[in-house]
Amino acid sequence: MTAANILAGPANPGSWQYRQLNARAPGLSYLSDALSALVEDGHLVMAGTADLQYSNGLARFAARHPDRFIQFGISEQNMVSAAAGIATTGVMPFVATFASFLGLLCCEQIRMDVAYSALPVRLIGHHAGIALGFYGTSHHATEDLAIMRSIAGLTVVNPADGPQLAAAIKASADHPEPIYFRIGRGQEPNVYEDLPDFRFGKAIEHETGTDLTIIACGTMVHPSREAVRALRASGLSIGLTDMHTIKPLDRDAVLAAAERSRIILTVEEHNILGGLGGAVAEAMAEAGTKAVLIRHGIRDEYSLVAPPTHLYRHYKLDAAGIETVVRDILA
Amino acid sequence: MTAANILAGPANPGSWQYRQLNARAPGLSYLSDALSALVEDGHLVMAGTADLQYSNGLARFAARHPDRFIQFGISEQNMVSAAAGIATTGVMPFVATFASFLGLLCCEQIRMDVAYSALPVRLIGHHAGIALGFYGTSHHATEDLAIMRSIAGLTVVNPADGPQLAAAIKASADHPEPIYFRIGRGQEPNVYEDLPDFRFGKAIEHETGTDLTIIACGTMVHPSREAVRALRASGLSIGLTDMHTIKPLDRDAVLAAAERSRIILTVEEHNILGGLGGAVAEAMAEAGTKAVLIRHGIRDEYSLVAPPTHLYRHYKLDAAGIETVVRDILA
Amino acid sequence: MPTTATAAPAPDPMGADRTLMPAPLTPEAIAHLEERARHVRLETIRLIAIAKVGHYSSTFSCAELFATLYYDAMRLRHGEPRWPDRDRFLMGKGHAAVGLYPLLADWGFFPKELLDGYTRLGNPLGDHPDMTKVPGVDFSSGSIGHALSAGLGMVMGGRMMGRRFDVYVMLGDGEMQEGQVWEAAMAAAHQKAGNLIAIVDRNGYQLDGQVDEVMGIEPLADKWRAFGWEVHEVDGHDVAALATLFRRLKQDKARDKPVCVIARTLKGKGVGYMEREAGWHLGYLAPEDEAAAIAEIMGQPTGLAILQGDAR
Amino acid sequence: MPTTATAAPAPDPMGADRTLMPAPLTPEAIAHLEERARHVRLETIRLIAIAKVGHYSSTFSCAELFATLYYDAMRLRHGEPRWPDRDRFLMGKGHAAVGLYPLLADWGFFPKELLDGYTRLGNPLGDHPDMTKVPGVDFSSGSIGHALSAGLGMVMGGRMMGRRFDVYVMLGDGEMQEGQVWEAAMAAAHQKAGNLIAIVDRNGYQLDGQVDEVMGIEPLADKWRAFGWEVHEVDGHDVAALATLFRRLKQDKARDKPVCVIARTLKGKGVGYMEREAGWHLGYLAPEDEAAAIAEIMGQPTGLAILQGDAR
Ligand SMILES: Cc1ncc(C[n+]2csc(CCOP(=O)(O)OP(=O)(O)O)c2C)c(N)n1
Ligand SMILES: Cc1ncc(C[n+]2csc(CCOP(=O)(O)OP(=O)(O)O)c2C)c(N)n1
Ligand SMILES: [Mg+2]
Ligand SMILES: [Mg+2]
Repeated sequence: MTAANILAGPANPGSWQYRQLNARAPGLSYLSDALSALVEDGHLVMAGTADLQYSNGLARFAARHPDRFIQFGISEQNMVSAAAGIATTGVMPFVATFASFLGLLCCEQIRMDVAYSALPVRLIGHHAGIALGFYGTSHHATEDLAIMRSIAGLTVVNPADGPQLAAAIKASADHPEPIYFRIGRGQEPNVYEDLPDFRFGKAIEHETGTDLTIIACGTMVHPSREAVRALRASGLSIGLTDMHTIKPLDRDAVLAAAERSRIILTVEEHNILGGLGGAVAEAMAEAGTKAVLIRHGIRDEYSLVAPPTHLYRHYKLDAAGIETVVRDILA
Repeated sequence: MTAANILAGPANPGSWQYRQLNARAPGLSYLSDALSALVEDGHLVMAGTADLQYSNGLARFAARHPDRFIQFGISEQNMVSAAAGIATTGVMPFVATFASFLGLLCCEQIRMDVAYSALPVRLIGHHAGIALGFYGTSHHATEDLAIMRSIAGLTVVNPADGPQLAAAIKASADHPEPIYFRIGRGQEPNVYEDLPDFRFGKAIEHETGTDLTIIACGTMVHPSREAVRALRASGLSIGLTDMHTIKPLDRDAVLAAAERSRIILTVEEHNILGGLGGAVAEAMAEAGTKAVLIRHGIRDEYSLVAPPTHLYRHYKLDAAGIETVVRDILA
Repeated sequence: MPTTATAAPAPDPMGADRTLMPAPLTPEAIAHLEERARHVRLETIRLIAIAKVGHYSSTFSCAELFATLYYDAMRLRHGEPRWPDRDRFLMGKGHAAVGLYPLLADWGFFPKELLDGYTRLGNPLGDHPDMTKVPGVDFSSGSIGHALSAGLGMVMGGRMMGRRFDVYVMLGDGEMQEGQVWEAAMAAAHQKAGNLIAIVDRNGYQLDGQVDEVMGIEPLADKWRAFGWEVHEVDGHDVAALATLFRRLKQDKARDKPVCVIARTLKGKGVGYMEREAGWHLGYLAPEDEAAAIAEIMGQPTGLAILQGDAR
Repeated sequence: MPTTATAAPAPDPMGADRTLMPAPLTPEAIAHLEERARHVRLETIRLIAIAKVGHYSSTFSCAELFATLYYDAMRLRHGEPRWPDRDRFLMGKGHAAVGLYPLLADWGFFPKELLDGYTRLGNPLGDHPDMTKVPGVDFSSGSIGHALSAGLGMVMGGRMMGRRFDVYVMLGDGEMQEGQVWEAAMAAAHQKAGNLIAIVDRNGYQLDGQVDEVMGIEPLADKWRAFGWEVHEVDGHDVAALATLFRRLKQDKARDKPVCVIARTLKGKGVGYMEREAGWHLGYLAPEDEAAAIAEIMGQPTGLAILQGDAR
């Protein structure tokens, strides 16, 4: 080795650095591209982040529309309140940071400055759930759905993949309420083709069944679909609903499923308390449905640390795990 | 009028100032007195607040045990994280501020530094719900139960009155988990006599009934009890359970009530999403009870401003209002 | 005021090499602003009598600030609360909104009759300002510490929209203890938000007592300077000094630093016993005491000025 | 480092009238600390190879700080992670914990074998430190901005318990942007927390690029001074300077101001291309590049020192 090659930096393709994160999380490009499309369609939107432009891929948007991008540094609360201030002037801000910081650290700013003030701010909480694996609890967000759901006047959306996120962002241009978008780490396989139909508050029914219906959201839609395919192939009558909007909840979709199936199984990358499972429980208990609810997710505990795929396996949040959960229930 | 009497200040007994708040909210003295009792029993506890020692009455504790009191100024997040640091040294801190700031502004510090770190910090969120009337939404907390309930490893308690709070504080000396105490404004009439029986997670059954059972918490226990008395007096079979611990929820008490009654009515000074109603919904939907759940509280909206008693009347959260709600349901 | 004594006297950042001295205010203009400040105090007393509890002293300390901003400094249009080029005003210390409402009504942003229902069920006017309910309120507040961030956002949004207006944010001195204020301060300097003007009502008291005892904030001017702001210290009850300063700040369009005005004030200013009693942050005056307070504000010749000067 | 150039050179707060100069470190002591810093870097590379992603550069910038604190400054007892009188260490920049774990293992706080399972399912060692799982970790972190508050709490708790230990809190320079840091800074000065020592790893970079471009924090020393702290600036890679400073600070038991040590460092220090490339905040070295990095850290005679000095 010579000084020269040490100075040159890594040449090996196996090495990579932070700025290349985008390439490793193709799902994230949907975020930047959907925002760019809004700009290019003439919408007065801007994007901001708190020192995470490579993690959420907004670097891509920033490169394309530097005049519509604001870097806030590591000051998430200032970012959210400033976004509200921006919104008062007629610009629609999209601000993004890890869901743990957006949904928890900024919870009061979201209530006060965004939701109570009824300003069309769009909040993007990415790497939600346990997607940050061994970064640990500080970076996990298994409470954000419960928290955001408790805030009046806020629409809460958990898209299943990049295409659905893009569709939701497009639809958000005319949505009157502020929105919390909860998204994954951009490495999830796609469930949908480009720009699928999307309406806030209108769930998507993938399959209907009488034995059990899975109601899933966000990153759990894809593995649930895989699990449902396998279960149906083995003769079970299993339904699947993508409940992308947690609030307002599509009560009709819940009750229709609960009418058809003996058992409703909610699957979410979130605490089983207060999130999707909680919302579905409220709808079911209120309607007095005959069906029984089982909630699958993080069972009110702090996740272990490990690479995300290992955690999904461990917590039965991958296709095989979800399939096992269903088989155990029906056994 | 002379300069002298202007300088002397108000002589009229109708005038009062902030430092006299304690006298106007007798329920708050239970907080200070229960903490003083812990100190005097030799427990290593301390109390702190964020520029609200008269609002929560801790001035009374501070006067008695100045060496056990810390004033944090208007820095709630620093207070919570510092309390966690204090707890690592073997001192048990009780920190208090308005529930809106504790439960929302400090939510991430509570998760990270208190709950995830499993430190025996006690958080006192006072003036919860809409108790701060015309101070408005910034000072209302109708989300805190939902938020705190989503945090793993945290006990969430909403005592009905001062005596129950005092009993809960006493019991907390040996409680291993961190605790969020949600309390009112100290002007609620007492439900219990001094130092009633109290066990975390063990609901208190006041009455049993077959037509409907009210499950209430916090400030709603007293008006619910009044309503239940009137309803029973008119021949209806109405139950009442004080669900002082929202987490861990007394599932057995919920299921027993749902077994006995056709209808469960939750009553809380909180959003009907995610709080007590949400917790009871989860228990009921999971058990597949035959009973139907109706949730009474703040209906996912921002409260009007008005004096608290006017709001309680408006939102049917006083005895007469709760009675009407029940009669309408059973009509 | 002893509480700010530790800060070194600030050099005038606009002095010497710039010629930004506006014409002095006429005695009539000064008298008008003083009358408006008195109006704020009197209306505050009247409205709190309806609510039966309120922040007299927090409002009294910034009455001259309200008056100077709303009747001299700010660009506003009568009856047009949503005029896009208006200057903005935000209150970190939202609990003094009771003093703002009468001015908004005076500007024709909403009917004056609304004031009579202050804090009553169904009325939009609460202890803290709500922008969704009250025309003329540029931003809601009540949770101390958010307003500077929101104001900075308005500057940024204005830039994107190609509008230049000034954004005034009034902060309490106790508010300096909220970390978010310093996040916003750092960001505003970074963003070169020259049209952002923070005003600290340095009245020396917060809820639980003297700011310096509860949680010391001095040397305050040094803090703002170290965060990249241009700092001015001024007597917050001298309407002429305030108006002159705000006019000069408005003329300096080239400025790329945000400005912090530290206004030295007395909490409770105008009512002697409130000025001397920390406990008056929140309170209620029964009708007789109210009458005495009104008389004092209306200027009974009691020699109070001297006594007040000694008050602390 | 140009990023700190705007701050005026700090007068030595412990100079002149106090005689707090400890004996100079022996060459052996210096060599030992340098070896320990190298150990931190090498272990960091080894552990990140297991995780396949990690914070090399954030850890390299504070390797000498880790070494000096854990092998010279702090009072610790081997094998007794919970000794109540130990000095405490907290990391605001918890993402550098990978460099701390090997030292905790070395102190006998947990078996060294645990390191081999870094970030693997069931292992307690994650990217951020978890006090409930890892003996020797005094406080959990990962959410930037909490640690100084928690450290202040330890000082307060220690006081109530009648114990005096020092509390060291290592912060990132990007971390200065979190408002809670300034809440804690204000409170620590107010509480006269003389045994609280904040160390800012002033490595000039945060996630998205240069700190000064992302969100400028200068003049940093002025900020801390204006918040009431005693400030020291030091070369964060000079173990002798660091150890001398920490020893002097330890001797000054009368101090009633908290201390901020601004350690000028290079992010990525020790591996040339990391020092020059902002993108290395997070990354992964494939085995061959790893070998080159190790060689460089082990001190290949490449004349890098000069080149590194020019790096930015
Ligand atoms: C985040 C937050 N914490 C606490 C309060 C309660 N509170 C209302 S006013 C006040 C004191 C404010 O003091 P200061 O900022 O000095 O304002 P002043 O009234 O003296 O002008 C406090 C603590 C609040 N409104 N918001
Ligand atoms: C509250 C919070 N926001 C964002 C992050 C994500 N994050 C991790 S490291 C980092 C940059 C830290 O920069 P700096 O403080 O300078 O530390 P360095 O690694 O340079 O020592 C960020 C933004 C976080 N961990 N916590
Ligand atoms: Mg004040
Ligand atoms: Mg850095």
